[in-house]
Amino acid sequence: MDNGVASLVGLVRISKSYGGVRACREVDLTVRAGEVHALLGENGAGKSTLMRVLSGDLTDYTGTITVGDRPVRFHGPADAQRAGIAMIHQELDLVPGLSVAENIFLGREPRTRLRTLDRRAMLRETRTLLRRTGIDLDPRRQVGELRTGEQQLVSIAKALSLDAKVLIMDEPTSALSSAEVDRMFTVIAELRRAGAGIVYISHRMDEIGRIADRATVLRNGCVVAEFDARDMTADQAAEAMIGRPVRAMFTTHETADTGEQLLEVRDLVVPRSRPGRRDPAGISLTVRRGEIVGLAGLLGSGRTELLETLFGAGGRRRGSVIFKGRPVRPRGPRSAIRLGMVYMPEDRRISGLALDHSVLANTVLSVVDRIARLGVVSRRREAGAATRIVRDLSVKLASVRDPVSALSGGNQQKVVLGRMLLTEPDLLLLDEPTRGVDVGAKAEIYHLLGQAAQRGMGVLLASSELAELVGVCDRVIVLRGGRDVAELRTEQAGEADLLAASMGEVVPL
Amino acid sequence: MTTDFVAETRRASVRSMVFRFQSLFGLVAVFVAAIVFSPSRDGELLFLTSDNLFNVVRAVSEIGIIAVGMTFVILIGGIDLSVGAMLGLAAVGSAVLLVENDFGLVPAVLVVLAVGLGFGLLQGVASAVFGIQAFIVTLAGLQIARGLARIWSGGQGVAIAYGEGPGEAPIAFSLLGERTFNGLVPIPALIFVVVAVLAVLFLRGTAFSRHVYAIGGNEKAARLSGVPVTRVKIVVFGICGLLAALAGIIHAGQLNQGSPNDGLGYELDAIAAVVVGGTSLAGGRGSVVGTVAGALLLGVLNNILALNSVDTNVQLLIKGLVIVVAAGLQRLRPS
Amino acid sequence: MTTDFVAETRRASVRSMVFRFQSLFGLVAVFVAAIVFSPSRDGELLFLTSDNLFNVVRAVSEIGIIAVGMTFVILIGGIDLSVGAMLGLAAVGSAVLLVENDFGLVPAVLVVLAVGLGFGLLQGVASAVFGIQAFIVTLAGLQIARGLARIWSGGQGVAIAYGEGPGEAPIAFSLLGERTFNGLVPIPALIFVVVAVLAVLFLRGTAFSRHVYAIGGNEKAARLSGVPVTRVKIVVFGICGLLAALAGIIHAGQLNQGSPNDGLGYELDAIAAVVVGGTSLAGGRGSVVGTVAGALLLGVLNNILALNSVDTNVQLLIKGLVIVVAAGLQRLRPS
Amino acid sequence: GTTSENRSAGPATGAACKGAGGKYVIGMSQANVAEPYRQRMDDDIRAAAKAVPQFEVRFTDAQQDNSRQVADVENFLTQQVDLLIISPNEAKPLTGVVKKAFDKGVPVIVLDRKVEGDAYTTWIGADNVEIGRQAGKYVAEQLLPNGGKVAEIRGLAGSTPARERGDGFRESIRGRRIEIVVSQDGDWLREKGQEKADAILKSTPDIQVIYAHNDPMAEGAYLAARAAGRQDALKFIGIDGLPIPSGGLKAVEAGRLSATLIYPTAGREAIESARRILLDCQQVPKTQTLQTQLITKDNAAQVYAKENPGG
Ligand SMILES: Nc1ncnc2c1ncn2[C@@H]1O[C@H](COP(=O)(O)OP(=O)(O)OP(=O)(O)O)[C@@H](O)[C@H]1O
Ligand SMILES: Nc1ncnc2c1ncn2[C@@H]1O[C@H](COP(=O)(O)OP(=O)(O)OP(=O)(O)O)[C@@H](O)[C@H]1O
Ligand SMILES: [Mg+2]
Ligand SMILES: [Mg+2]
Repeated sequence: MDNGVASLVGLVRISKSYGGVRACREVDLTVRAGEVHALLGENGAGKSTLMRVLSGDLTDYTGTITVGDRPVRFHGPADAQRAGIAMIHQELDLVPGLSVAENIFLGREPRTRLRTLDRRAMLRETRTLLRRTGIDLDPRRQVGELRTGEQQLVSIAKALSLDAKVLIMDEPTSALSSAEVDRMFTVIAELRRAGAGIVYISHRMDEIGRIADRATVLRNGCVVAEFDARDMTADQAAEAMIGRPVRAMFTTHETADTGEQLLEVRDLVVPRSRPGRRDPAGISLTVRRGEIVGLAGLLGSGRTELLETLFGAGGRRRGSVIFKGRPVRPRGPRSAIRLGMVYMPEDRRISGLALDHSVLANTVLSVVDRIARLGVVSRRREAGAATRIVRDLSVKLASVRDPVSALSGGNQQKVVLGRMLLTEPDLLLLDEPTRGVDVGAKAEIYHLLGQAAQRGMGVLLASSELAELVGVCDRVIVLRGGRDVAELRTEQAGEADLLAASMGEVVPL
Repeated sequence: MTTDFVAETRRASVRSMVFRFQSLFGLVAVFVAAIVFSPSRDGELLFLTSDNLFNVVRAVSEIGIIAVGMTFVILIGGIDLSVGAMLGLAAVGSAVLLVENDFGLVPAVLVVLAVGLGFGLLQGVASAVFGIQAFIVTLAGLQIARGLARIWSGGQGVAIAYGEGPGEAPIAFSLLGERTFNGLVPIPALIFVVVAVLAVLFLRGTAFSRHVYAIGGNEKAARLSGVPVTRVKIVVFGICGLLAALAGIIHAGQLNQGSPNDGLGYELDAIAAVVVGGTSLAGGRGSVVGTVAGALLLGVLNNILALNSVDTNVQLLIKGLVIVVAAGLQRLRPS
Repeated sequence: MTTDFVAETRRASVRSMVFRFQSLFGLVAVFVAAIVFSPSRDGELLFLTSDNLFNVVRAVSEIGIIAVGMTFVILIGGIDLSVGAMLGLAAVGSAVLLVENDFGLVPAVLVVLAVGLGFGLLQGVASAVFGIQAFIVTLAGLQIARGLARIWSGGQGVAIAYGEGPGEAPIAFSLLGERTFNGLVPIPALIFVVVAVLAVLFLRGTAFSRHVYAIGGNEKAARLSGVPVTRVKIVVFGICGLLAALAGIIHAGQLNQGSPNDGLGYELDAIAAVVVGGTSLAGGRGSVVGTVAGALLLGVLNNILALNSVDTNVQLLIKGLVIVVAAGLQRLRPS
Repeated sequence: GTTSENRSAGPATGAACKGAGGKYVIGMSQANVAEPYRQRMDDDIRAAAKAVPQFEVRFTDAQQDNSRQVADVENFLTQQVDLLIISPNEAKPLTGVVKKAFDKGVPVIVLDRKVEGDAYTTWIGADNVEIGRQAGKYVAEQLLPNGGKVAEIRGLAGSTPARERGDGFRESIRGRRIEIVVSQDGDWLREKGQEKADAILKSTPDIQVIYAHNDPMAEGAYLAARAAGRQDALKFIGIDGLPIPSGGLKAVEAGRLSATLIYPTAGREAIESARRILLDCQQVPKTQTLQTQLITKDNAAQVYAKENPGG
């Protein structure tokens, strides 16, 4: 143990395979008290798998886990929690029908002397916890009513409540915008000071530099590099992850100021339908062919709602939408797709994919009726289309007949993108398209978006990652409380301006 | 911002109150309809006579008790088709043990309850441990329980005679067919109310109940949170079997006989009560209060149709439509 | 990398072959057991006589046809409890139209099929448009169809006499009870095979079928991907109703009568066939081939138990256990 | 035909009788209408009551469920019917509620299945053991005078009539070199009769007669035999002889069944008794046993016409 800092847990020669796929091969890793240990790697490198082993979720592995210096074997998450190891899972695992408080204390509910549920204690402790994490939420709200980002915050609060010695955070910020991320980092700093060890997984490279002490890089299930995170550059890390120098993250495509007007939204209003929701109220924007337009905003600022509404998947609306020169009012996703728009939802598991269906079935879903002649689908053409798009997007898989659930998160995301591109749309409506996508794949996706724009498509891209908005978009529209409060050209404005506008500071347009 | 938030929260909680008691709306509506359509005699509304009201509760008590157990199973996203057959098995068991094997009242009841519990637990194991779909496990369970009931009874209804002698059941058992509190409240109705109240308290106030809801809402999340998913599921099926057996004992006591054909089709009635009461078959959402309301709603409906001597076939149509409409109303709750 | 990829693909496809035909394993096992336990006469295994084998297929043909429709409904994550009652309604309809209303063969069949289709579509609308759970919609549908059948028939079975005169059905209709190909193949079995083959082809090779699977796999994703979810669901319920009506026509033709009580409990048999055939009640996973195998498995089981004159009660136990085991085997498929 | 019996009809009768000037509501609690026999019973009651303008009959259907039938009777009591007709699903479970009605002064006419004790006004029905006996006698004397092999397709396992029809049959073929070589449960259903006969014809092809506990199962067996091309070599007999188009009388007339035995519904007799109790203020016998009748091709058409006057 260098630096004399005690190792809290150690992983020794851990291997784990799924059927024929070896996800982790003889991985060694230690987590020390008071450090943030970043775990890096491209999609499918085995990060989540490794951590699921450590947190007792996966039990059929080979190798040894040590806690303190004693070897242990966990038989379930509860075992690991007892040993002081808690994990925030990449895919949000909360129970939608239970309240925030009930979710946080699920599995270890406080009880009264009569062995009944102590609701009062639960609410009290939840309030304290939420205050500590700086989340403004009623603990009695049902989690199912919360937005993705809020749910992520609840997961974080839940993990914190375990008072774990080792806290594993698997992409905890993927749905958070910078303001919430900042707040979370404050909490992490506190934990570190209190002597906890934190494993931090993220594909947002800027975050690693900000909080990590050490970094381990996985590739194809093996440890390929270890860094002192404080003097590691993003490029170094990225190169270690994908095994070759990264292409430039943001390739500038030719800005098409002159492109023909593709989408024009005037005074879009979506009447309030649900409690606690900020709905678009009077938004106006335009997208030209060949243009990538960003949507920035804080959690719940209405980006998702705006995209859903344009796509016909939201509630009823007022105001005018002119698409390809004609006023349109899609009755639903199907008619929107016919018109030439496609939409990528922000939560691929809930709204994007049939997880146990094959990659093939998922990719061609939007175009099967076009592939079909007289309603009959040619299997060859179907497989051809899927294989082509999967190759174009470099999706990492063994066979297109594998279930999507066997792919890593980033690759799952690409499957959704592939499905959209197969419809040959004019307008892409993207909601957090690189959520959970690794740097390499991100660069590829940006490149693909650039190509799409070049070919004359328009892109409306909502994102919480400011670097992405600044890097990829020509213009960024900032939403706050369901209104468009600013429009910035990325040639002139930077991340700081976007953040300021999102937070409500006046930015000269 | 803050006041907005408070106002919104308040508004949300008013609405959630409304939704919370929505399962009672249907009941109230049907109750009012029953009063409106009640035939009267000597200026008295027949529906509202205390005798009739208690008859209604008595008539739903067996289905109601089963439906309470079914609520648990449905909350974890399962289903139990074996309850009707289990009722038959328990009715036969009570009769055979009391009459042919000369068991005492308490031992007989305990053995029968244990059979129901054990049968339910076994189904739970098949479903939770071996991962076979509950629908199919309990469909098979239905057949097996019926087969056992036939074999145990020799295929015939076993009549229960009361007395002290051999081959006679203790007179106390016949109380199940009686009324208490000045001959007003039927004992089965009383048992139903007790079971329902206990279940409501249990489902509100225990950690176990949170686990039940969590499993139905997101089983994986429940497992990751350290909920003993397998054990909870097994116990839930056990509870359902136990309550079905209790209903079977009451059935035997009320009818002075246990027949292997008792409880035919009760599973669908119980499920209807649960769903009309607003519990989602997808699991994770619902309540025992709703189920009780659902059972009473269906009971009141049956009663008022009968009191008006509506043609049996037309009754089928009306009941079908009311079930759909009631379930449709439930759907208005936020999802 | 490339060879690796090829090898892996090959390995994957061998495994998927195994899993693909897994639904047939249970059938093969039961078939072998049937041969082993078959009583013999004059050195000939009774079970294997062509006559008996065709009887088995004939006996499962109605349930089989219904189960094919049920497969569609279950694939979208729904369920249809009304099929047995629909069969009764269709049987009554055929008989009444042919005998009492003197309809010709073709008009009568078309009207009955239209009734089944329409009833199914209505249930589809209630479930897909109004979002009421399919279980409850079709539970109500069951009651309504039974009520209608009883009203239409006047409560009694309507006997079908054949001839040219008024009040007599065209003789062609009685062909449904006959055999073809040298008196070897029962017509209902033939119809079942045709329906099954069409359904298999349909479910393998059409865009519609992709939509069906997608809805069962993840309805929300399907909707966002441009699948016309509501329409597909309605059509699927329509298909199920149509096939139940077809089974009802065959039922009437085979038994020369349409009775409002026909098809009682068939829904559970059909669901059992589907699930034993490896289709998941959660939707999105399964096949018609599996369903046909499941129906035949249950048919062979019934047949061999009857050939051996096994006691009815013991039959219940055996069938229950076989269903559980068969469903357990299905579960081995990768999830 | 009715054989009557003695004994007083209980205390209830007098109180209920308001004479011919009154209006009467009669509750008819049927065990289930899924069986054609019981549906016909309801129809007979309906038809007979039409001829008595003072009567209004209300029907319920307990769907084979004892509990439901108890509730049905309770509802009739709530409605304060003037007379109760009940065809019980099973004896013991309905005894209590029938007694309750009787004790309240409501005259009770029990049809077909009995209830226990004597807290009812009159029972009208036929004797299933006797019917089974007659079926056996017919087989022994007419169909298989030199002995032979019989297959039996039984009613629902555990039901009283199934047991009695089986017992009576066995009683009268005893010592006649007639053997029941196979016996299967057909649950009273036509399709079950067919399915079971399919298997029977396979496993014991040398049978000569199929005795089914009711006509629908006998018809099912006939269909199975016809499918196997053996309908002429075998004889089929059933029970019930319902005078409806899908009933046994027509089947015998058409030659599908060799014989059936009438199991009278007692519907007409029930209304007749109700008339005597309510309108004429008379006593009725405590027990009215109805006679069965053997139906063969010779008398089938004639009996059918008699039971359905005017069509
Ligand atoms: N349930 C599963 N069944 C089969 N294979 C799986 C399963 N989960 C993961 N894998 C495979 O294991 C490998 C490692 O996946 P893992 O989820 O650990 O990657 P990751 O590093 O977390 O990726 P990401 O950054 O996309 O989250 C991948 O090849 C993936 O396809
Ligand atoms: N109170 C609510 N109840 C249910 N769903 C909600 C509620 N509020 C928002 N949503 C859903 O959550 C999603 C995101 O909401 P919204 O558009 O307001 O946020 P956003 O700006 O996209 O923020 P983020 O995606 O970062 O959470 C949308 O799909 C919306 O329908
Ligand atoms: Mg991961
Ligand atoms: Mg969003």
